[in-house]
Amino acid sequence: MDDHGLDQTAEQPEGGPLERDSLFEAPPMVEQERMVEAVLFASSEPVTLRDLAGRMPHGCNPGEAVEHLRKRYEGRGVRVVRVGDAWAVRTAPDLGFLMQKEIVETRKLSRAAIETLAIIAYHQPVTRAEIEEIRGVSVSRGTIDQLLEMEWIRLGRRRMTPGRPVTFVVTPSFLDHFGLESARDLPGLKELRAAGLLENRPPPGALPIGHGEDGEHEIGEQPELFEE
Amino acid sequence: MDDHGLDQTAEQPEGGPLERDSLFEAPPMVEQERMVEAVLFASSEPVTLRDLAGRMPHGCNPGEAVEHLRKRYEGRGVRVVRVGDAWAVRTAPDLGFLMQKEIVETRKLSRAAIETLAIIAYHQPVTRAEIEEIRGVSVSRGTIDQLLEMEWIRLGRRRMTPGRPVTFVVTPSFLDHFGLESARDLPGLKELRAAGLLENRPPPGALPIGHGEDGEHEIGEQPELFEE
Amino acid sequence: MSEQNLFDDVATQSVEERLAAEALIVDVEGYEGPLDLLLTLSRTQKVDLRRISVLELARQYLTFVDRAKELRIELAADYLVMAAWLAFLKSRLLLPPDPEEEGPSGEELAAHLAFQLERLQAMRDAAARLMGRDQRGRDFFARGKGEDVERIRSVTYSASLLDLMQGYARIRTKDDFRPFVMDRDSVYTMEEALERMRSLIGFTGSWTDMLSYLPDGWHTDPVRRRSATAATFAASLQLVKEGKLEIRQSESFSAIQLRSLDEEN
Repeated sequence: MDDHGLDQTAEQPEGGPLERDSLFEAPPMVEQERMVEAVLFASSEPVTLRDLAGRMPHGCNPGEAVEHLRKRYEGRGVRVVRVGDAWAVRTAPDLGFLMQKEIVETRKLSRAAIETLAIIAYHQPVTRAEIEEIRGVSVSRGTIDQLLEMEWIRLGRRRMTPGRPVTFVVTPSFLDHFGLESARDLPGLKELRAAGLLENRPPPGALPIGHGEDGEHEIGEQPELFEE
Repeated sequence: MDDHGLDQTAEQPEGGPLERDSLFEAPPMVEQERMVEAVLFASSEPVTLRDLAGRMPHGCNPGEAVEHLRKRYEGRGVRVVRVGDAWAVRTAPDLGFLMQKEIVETRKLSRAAIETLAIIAYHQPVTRAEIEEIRGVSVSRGTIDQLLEMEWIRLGRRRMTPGRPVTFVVTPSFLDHFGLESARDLPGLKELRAAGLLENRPPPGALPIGHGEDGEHEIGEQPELFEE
Repeated sequence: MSEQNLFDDVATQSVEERLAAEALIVDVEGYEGPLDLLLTLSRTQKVDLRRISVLELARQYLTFVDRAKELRIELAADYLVMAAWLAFLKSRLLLPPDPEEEGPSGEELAAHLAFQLERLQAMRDAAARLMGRDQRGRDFFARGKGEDVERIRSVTYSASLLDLMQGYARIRTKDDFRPFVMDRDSVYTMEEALERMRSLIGFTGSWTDMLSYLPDGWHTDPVRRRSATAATFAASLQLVKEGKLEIRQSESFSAIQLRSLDEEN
């Protein structure tokens, strides 16, 4: 289709082999796809494009190769999925029934922990006081601890409000565990936002809800370590 | 065998282990192939045909499915290979060079190193004498060297006090490793306690934690993290 | 007075509702605080949470709390705080707005409560949807065995954020546990206070603020003031015990007053 041969190299036609006009020409896209396939299959954890680029020969375009690979595996027994800014191969969820042997019993999370996790995911970055305000009870010791330990949440930036409280956000392993490409893909996020349910509305006057009885709140009021 | 027209594809070919006519039709071969693909991928050991048959729905022919799958992967980045009398997915040998991700042995950082690192993170820029004062024990040369070598800490500005001692600060790769956006996001003592991270409560009669009128302040007076 | 009201409330409830309330009370341990309970109560209204009657909800809650009291079920303090607040809200909603009154209107407060309930419900639904998703290790799986083709052996050291924070907490806690050395400069002992009080109370015929007994120079610095106040208070109690002094306080946090209890009086 392309008669004067020199159509841009950058726009690689699918799988089209490269005309080698340089010693260090990147390998053809089919070859790049094979490489990505090998690396993603070999790793049980998601691999970033950056990491892929670091391993592949100079000049490769891992992003494009991943995209080809993803298409190739559509509808197959394993799939190429995106996790944050990384990629991984995972079995198709409808085949879970075959995997009785592989199932890992995870520690059962308490209702409080599940709700706290959901609040962090939907409201992130969110402070402890805000979680308490939403749930109407103080966050018990150990709940946050447990989520941190599972590496489903981590510390975000401190909130620039008095007391500069720490915030929590969810991690890539959280995304991986729940098969989410990004936190934007949380189910129902848009609807919740549109309904104003993710807003942090200050109560008119003082409401008794969400104010843990004892010292838990100091967080909000206490001058912080890195206060100037 | 089945005359009422349910034209299900899977005519059991020769060698089909299960000749007994069953109530349930076996899934179509493409579907069986998907199943084998998922199981071989997820299993930590090579899987025998017998094991496959045990996992797959009644009437399946894993031998044939494996054969299809093997053909499908010919020339790809991974291959379906026979290991003894079992099957597994393996990286194509010509792509082994991509797999030279150094197999790293991970060891837990020593307690002394963790404590030293924590002090640097919380109090930076901090001199060695200050670290010793906070820990209450002297800091071995090896500990600092190790942290420097790991590139989790680096030298900061010299302190403008007699002897102009060097100071230590944490590095961006430290932040990266611990999933922090800045060292300021580390929680303070009260927050640590609220999160249940303080293992022991103070014995009766001791000062309440976090009211240390001493130590805390010096942090506030320090100029910038990551100076210059 | 409110009892009458309460009876009305109870009377207007259907048998079914009362049974439901009874069940709630028995089960009170199962609630995660007042907001959780309110959310459960709101379900009996069978309407969209945005159109819920907060007034009705307040009534239900107050009935619940009263019934729990009747049944001598201990309710945690925050349930009672919520009851007091809802009683206040109820009165605001029932009475015509007083132009003199400051602060948010009953409707604003009610709207915010409705918002909180809706948001909590939304988060619960979201949590359920999240947990209902396909999960790694249960529904879909990663590669069973990572491949190690070539081992270039090297050692790295790892530590998690938890290790780091716990390490820091350990040091700082240890710090707080150091043998406690009294800073004598800022401590006023009870013995000193007692001595001073004994010489002064003779002159106190009428009620006098306890704080006026603090020694000179101990009023301004908060640390010294705290110590002197505590010591003087303890000394006062001692003198009351000895029958030399009377002590009174009209309400919480108001001034503590002393009067000498002389033989003549």
